[in-house]
Amino acid sequence: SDDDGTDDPTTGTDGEGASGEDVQVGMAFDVGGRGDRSFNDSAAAGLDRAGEELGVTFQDLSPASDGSNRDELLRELADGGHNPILGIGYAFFEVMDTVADEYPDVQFIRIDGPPSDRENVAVMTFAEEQGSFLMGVAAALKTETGQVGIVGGNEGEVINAFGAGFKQGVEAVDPSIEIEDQRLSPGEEPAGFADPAGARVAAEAMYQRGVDIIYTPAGDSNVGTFQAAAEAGKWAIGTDSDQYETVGDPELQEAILTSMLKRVDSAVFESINTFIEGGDVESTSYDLSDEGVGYSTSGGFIDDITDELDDYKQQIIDGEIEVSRTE
Amino acid sequence: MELTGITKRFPGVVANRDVHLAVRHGEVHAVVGENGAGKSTLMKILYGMYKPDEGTISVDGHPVEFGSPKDAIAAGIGMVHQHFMLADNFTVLENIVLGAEPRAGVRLDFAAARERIEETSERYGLGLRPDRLVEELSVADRQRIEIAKVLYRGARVLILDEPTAVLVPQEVDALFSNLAELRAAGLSVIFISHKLDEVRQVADRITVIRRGSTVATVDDPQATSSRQLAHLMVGSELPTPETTESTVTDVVELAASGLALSSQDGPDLLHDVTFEVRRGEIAGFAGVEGNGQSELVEAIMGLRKPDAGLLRLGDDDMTSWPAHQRRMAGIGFIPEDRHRQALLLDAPLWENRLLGWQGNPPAGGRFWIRPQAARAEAATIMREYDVRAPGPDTIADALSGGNQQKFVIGREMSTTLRVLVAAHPTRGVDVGAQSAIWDRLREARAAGLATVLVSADLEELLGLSDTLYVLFRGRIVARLDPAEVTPELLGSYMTGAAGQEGARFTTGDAAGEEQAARADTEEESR
Amino acid sequence: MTRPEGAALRLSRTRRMLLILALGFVALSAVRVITGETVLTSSGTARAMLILALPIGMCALGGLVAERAGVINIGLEGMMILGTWGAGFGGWHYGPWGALLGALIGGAFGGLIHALATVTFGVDHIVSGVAINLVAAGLVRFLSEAVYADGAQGGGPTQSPPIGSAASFSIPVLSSGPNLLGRLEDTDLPVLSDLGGVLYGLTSGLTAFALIALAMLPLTWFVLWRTALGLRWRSAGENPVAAESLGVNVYRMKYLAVITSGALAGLGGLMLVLFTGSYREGQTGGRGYIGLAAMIFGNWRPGGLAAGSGLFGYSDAVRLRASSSAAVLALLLFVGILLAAVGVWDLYRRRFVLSAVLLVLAGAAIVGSLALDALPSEVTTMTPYLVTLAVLASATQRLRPPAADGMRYRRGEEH
Amino acid sequence: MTRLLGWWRRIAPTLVALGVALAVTAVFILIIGENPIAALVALFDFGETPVAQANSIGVWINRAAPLFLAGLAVSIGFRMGLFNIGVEGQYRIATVVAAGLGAAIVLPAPLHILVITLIAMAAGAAYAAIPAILKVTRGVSEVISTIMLNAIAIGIAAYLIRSPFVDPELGAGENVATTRLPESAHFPGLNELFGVLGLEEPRRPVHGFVVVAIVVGVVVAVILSRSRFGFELRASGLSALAATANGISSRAMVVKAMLFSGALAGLVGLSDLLGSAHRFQPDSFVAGYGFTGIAVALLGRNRPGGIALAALLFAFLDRAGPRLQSEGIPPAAVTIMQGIVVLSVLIVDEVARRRLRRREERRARAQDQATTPVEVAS
Ligand SMILES: Nc1ncnc2c1ncn2[C@@H]1O[C@H](COP(=O)(O)OP(=O)(O)OP(=O)(O)O)[C@@H](O)[C@H]1O
Ligand SMILES: Nc1ncnc2c1ncn2[C@@H]1O[C@H](COP(=O)(O)OP(=O)(O)OP(=O)(O)O)[C@@H](O)[C@H]1O
Ligand SMILES: [Mg+2]
Ligand SMILES: [Mg+2]
Repeated sequence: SDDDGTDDPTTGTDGEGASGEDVQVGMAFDVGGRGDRSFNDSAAAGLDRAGEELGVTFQDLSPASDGSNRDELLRELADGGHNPILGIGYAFFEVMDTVADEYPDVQFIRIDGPPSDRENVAVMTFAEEQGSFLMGVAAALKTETGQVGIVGGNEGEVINAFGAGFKQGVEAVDPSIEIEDQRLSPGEEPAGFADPAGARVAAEAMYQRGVDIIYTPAGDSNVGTFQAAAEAGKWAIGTDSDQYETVGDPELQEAILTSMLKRVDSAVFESINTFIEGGDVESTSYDLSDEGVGYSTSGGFIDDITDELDDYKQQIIDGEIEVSRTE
Repeated sequence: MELTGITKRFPGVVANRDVHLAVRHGEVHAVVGENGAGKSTLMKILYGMYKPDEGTISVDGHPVEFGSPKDAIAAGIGMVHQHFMLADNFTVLENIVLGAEPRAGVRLDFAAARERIEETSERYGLGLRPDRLVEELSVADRQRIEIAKVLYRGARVLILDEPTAVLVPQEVDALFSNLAELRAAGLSVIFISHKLDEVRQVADRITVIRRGSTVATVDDPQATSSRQLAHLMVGSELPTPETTESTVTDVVELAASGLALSSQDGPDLLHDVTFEVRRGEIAGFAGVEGNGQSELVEAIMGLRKPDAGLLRLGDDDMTSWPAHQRRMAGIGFIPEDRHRQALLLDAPLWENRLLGWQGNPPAGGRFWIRPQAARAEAATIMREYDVRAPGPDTIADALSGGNQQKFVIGREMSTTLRVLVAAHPTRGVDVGAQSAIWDRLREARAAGLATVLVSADLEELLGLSDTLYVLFRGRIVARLDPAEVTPELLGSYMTGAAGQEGARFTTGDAAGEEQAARADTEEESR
Repeated sequence: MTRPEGAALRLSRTRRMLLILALGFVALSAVRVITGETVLTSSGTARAMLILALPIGMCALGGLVAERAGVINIGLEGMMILGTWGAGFGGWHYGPWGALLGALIGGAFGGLIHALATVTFGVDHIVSGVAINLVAAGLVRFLSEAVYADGAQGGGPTQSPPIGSAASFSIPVLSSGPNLLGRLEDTDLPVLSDLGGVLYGLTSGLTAFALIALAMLPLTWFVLWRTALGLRWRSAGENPVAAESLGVNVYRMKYLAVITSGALAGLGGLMLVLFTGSYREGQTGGRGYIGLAAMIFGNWRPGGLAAGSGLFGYSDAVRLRASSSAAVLALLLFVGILLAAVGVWDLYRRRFVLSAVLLVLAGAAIVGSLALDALPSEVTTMTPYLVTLAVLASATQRLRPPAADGMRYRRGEEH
Repeated sequence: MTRLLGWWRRIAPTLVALGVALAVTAVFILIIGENPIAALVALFDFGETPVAQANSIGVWINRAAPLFLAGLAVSIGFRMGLFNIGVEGQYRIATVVAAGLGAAIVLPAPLHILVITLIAMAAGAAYAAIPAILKVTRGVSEVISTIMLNAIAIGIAAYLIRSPFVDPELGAGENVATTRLPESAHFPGLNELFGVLGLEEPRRPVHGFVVVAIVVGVVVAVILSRSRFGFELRASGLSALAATANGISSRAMVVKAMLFSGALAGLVGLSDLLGSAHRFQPDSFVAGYGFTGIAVALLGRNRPGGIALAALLFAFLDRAGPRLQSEGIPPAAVTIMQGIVVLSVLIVDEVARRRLRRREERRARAQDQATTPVEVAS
């Protein structure tokens, strides 16, 4: 299932392919693993693309459900001769540094999380706050009731960045708009990312109070927010990938105003590409300027405000607007 | 009905070997034998619970084969087990109709069931109230439910496995009059007991089983003495609980004054109970079940906190001592319900040796226990008290009831005791073991032990006690000299010498109120 | 069944319960008026309560059915997981009714394994349940990888394709059309508007499946306490040896009970899947365990477990629907009043120490709820657990599990 | 000879059961179209190089130690019929408190570790005291209260690391975590020991806390089998009624057992905390030992020795997860296998017990002689 790339390296493009074929990429996912139609799948898409276009062989592994063996996955990949090795998700923070010390000759790449001081660890981060800022702008422009909301998975650093960016975006357009903020789990607790029922109840209440657009960085729980939006005939904004495309249900599609895109796939692909080309894989912060974060237009619901969105986007890129990760 | 050549083997044991038993219509047929002789096994075979390895059963001349109790029930055989088979949390009605429910559509037809039960109850004088919860009923009531269960299913042959072991004399009489009615109605009754006098009194014929085989059938019980029967059973003489000379001293070992214990809503369980037990004295407590004996025992052992009154052990006030401290100070305890209170059934004998004495050397201690010492002691008890079991590592549950009882007594008496509190020490024990237990009690008494003896066996009480107290409704109503009192006189004190109202009905009423309250909580959440 | 002796008392007892319930509701209404937190009694909260309570309630009912037959079922979570997967698979192929079938089969399959292990092979009930929870979590992943491997229509290793939604309806006149209850809710009268809100919430936006699940409560009660089958069923949990001696096939009863138990847990899973439109890995989130707790909370009785699930669902609904932690503070005030009432009652019953403790707690809750502006978010998210614990601690429990609950029963090995 | 036979009889059912579990899992693996033989090989593959093998052993140990402690904690409750589902919450609270307070105190190395260990045990016991007190004073079932308290523990822990225990010098973009423990609180690893034993030194830290776990296991075993407390615990579990009638206060036992169990639960998180994590950080904190501990305790028959074996078995399977994935077996296979192992070990054990019984019955029939029925052949 996961060795598609191994069996038939796509005949792909010359030049790059020649060097790519000797490269064995390893990837360790976040809990949930390949097939989560979200964060992990986005990384997998980048990996698959590297297989096709660069001709690399690769192997990917998923952690146990308690996430206890992330370090083992990295070691398993390193022992298997893979290089570079990617770790998907904040939780590889620390673990990857430790393993990187054990395998100084292997290039490690982490998606998300704080910077690392190790030579052989590169960290790819995303300016979620910038993308979220645009979502806040979109919500502020689209709201008719002057009330918008957030239904977030938990109160971790990443989700807080989503929330903070969104709020700044709303305020930039119209400070008088009310913003409600509800989280499903306390602190770092991940349960809120797998509780669609809770998300739906929370979203329903918001819609009944007059909120007409909800931003929902809550992983698998998002579908609950979409259900509530569809039922109430109001909007929801998805996260990570273009959820209009992935939600799979025409009824729910109608409720998804736009999605904040986090291009994990490009980050994965590009870092592998850099590695193959012999370049030094460096920690990079993907943001609006390099399309590392952005927004989707599927459904065409925000076609009328893309100009304004792009205007704000440019201001952020130009540094005229600074978006903070924290409130 | 006839059993021929029945043989049944269990791992390592032949419970029945070539047993023959014929039961006629309309007779009460008693089966007697030592503990472990194979009586219960035989009855379970008859009731389809076990399959015999050899031999045949025939009913009305036709050979039958029972795969399960269901088949036996269909053939008109019903059994009242030695340990009651009742669901405590069910009503009388539910217990009786279970497995043979009248129905109205998909519903259980409670009205029809109630009617039939009342009818049966009336016909055989069982006095059942269908809607009472079983857990609130006395042992005798439970027994009548068991009998009703069998009759409800139209049984023609009724098996009663040791029905009298747990009954007081009045209840035994009531049971026997029930049996007489059954016999009169043409039913056959198979009746197992260790009490040979009562067997002679009630049975038309007696079959004696020894070590798994039938050794004799006595056609004329009245003409056979208990001594002869005992000889057939164990090859020894019938023991008596007679004590010879008094060993009572002047030293008061245990004293209770003004003990009182109130129940939640009903009448007082104990009221101003005052007595003294001296070294070398056996103080017997007589009373119909439910008149405060259990509570008194529990108060002495520290299992219940009295509301008022003092308890002294020698010179010490032990009223506020926790239970384990009392044990450590040398109070031995033979509880009423050995199965549930005295033994860890799933634990080996050596662990059971420790139970209650885990704080006392040599096997127990303040912090540590010594398994090797406990094993050695368990072995000693087994030897000295003739506990028949493979060894100290045998699980207590594998012992027959009689052997369990001997072990418990051995355990309690093998420590240096100051006081022994014994409740029904020979209940359900065969004659051989009975005499051994009595001997031990006498020896200990001679050595200066102060004993509190509660028993439903009046002969035992009269024979062993130096002083006899009668408890009625939680009060001591009489202090008697056993040498001068007859069982009849004692019986009249026990039932409330002055009043006409029987004591048992008193307890029945108290339970009635409680039951009403329970029925409420029950309903509330339904 | 009528109990002549208890009848008079029973009536007054039922009335007392109703009275307590009514007083409690008035107190809740008062809290609502004082704090202005309409979320406490709004129709939305009532509806959300139903939605959040039903999955738990079905698991609790499943637990009840198994334990009444003497089999402890800690595997409810696993059976519920299998139910959600079955619902996703069945719903994908045949819509909501297919989901119902799939959920029942999925849950019942878990029950069958549990029955096989505990009844036929005499494995310790708790071990078997824990093992089933382990196996179920892994199994659904396996199945998804096999069935949705090609990403069929939005399915994947962690989710099923969307299954379509079930039609919903409201009770005519009361909750639609003239919508009497809805209007009552809008009146803003104390007590009446609260009552209107709660009843409106419970009678509108219903689905056939919610009704089926709700009907399981009285149905289970009826089967267990009013039919011959139920009597035999319970006898297996009270005294299996006695039951067997009367010709009851205890093994069959236990099998039936445990399989039914699984199916009910599966039904609970269905409620979750229908509510969110598709199966998602991990969406049960430990609700099977909460169901077990609710059943014990309810003292092994349908009414009690409904109350337990309802309480949990209610507090969960309040905290999820609250726009700020003020609503949770209002709930805290209510709990404080509750504790105070019980404390005073204990004082009256002369249980001084207990009453003192309760009154101190009550005081803390009341003062806290009035003095604080906000609660840490960690506390608000824990609301349902805290409230359940507080209610349990204030109500003295005389638990009465079935007598032979959890015991290994082997035919012919009785003592 | 007979000893050997007895030993074989005891171990044989377990081996058969493991075989059954493997076979059932193989069927699953076949269903998803992978090679069961390759999977089996992967299961026992400890790596090719000596370092990899040493690493594998290290992983095994690191995983087994907390599972063993969790199983031990759960088993204390089970011994007296208390179902402490709350080990999960107890060790979470204990680990947070130990990490938070541990970072706040300055002590020389061995003492620091000792104090942290005691703090963790005290915190675990304190959290376990809540259900104990609720049970003895209010009759609240420990099953409910511990389920609720597990969830509440998550909230409490989140609050503690956000507020009082938070590391003031968190790096940019870091999730909240407690302050790092100083060097003096790092438990020495076992890596050098590998060298002494003639093995290659593993590259990953092998948690030395396993030594503590072993010592604790032995102490608990002795307490359970030799102490009066252990006896009273067992007695209460076997029959509450008999225990009470013989002077063992069931209320006191509930409190004592829960405190003991909670104190042991407090140790569960320390292996990771003192061995490699050195701070409490929700993303790297391993949750779930408490739940898995239930299975481990029951599989080990609530006996310390058995629990150790069960923990080793579970850890062995967990360890193989990444290897199996390399062979295309999804990680869920490991979970399934654990569940099936638990079930099949117990089922096969039961079947073996019954066969033994039948055999004895046959033997008894064969040697039917005129012996006294009560003399059971031994
Ligand atoms: N299920 C069984 N398994 C093994 N051995 C058994 C079983 N049932 C009975 N036995 C053995 O068979 C013998 C006869 O037991 P049985 O119960 O028939 O004795 P009993 O005459 O009823 O004794 P008691 O007077 O104590 O009731 C005993 O030695 C007992 O150990
Ligand atoms: N599973 C078993 N294994 C071994 N022996 C058994 C088993 N079940 C019952 N027995 C034996 O069957 C006999 C009778 O069991 P039962 O429980 O009826 O004892 P009992 O008749 O109550 O003894 P008593 O009447 O003296 O109190 C006992 O001797 C017991 O050892
Ligand atoms: Mg018998
Ligand atoms: Mg007997």
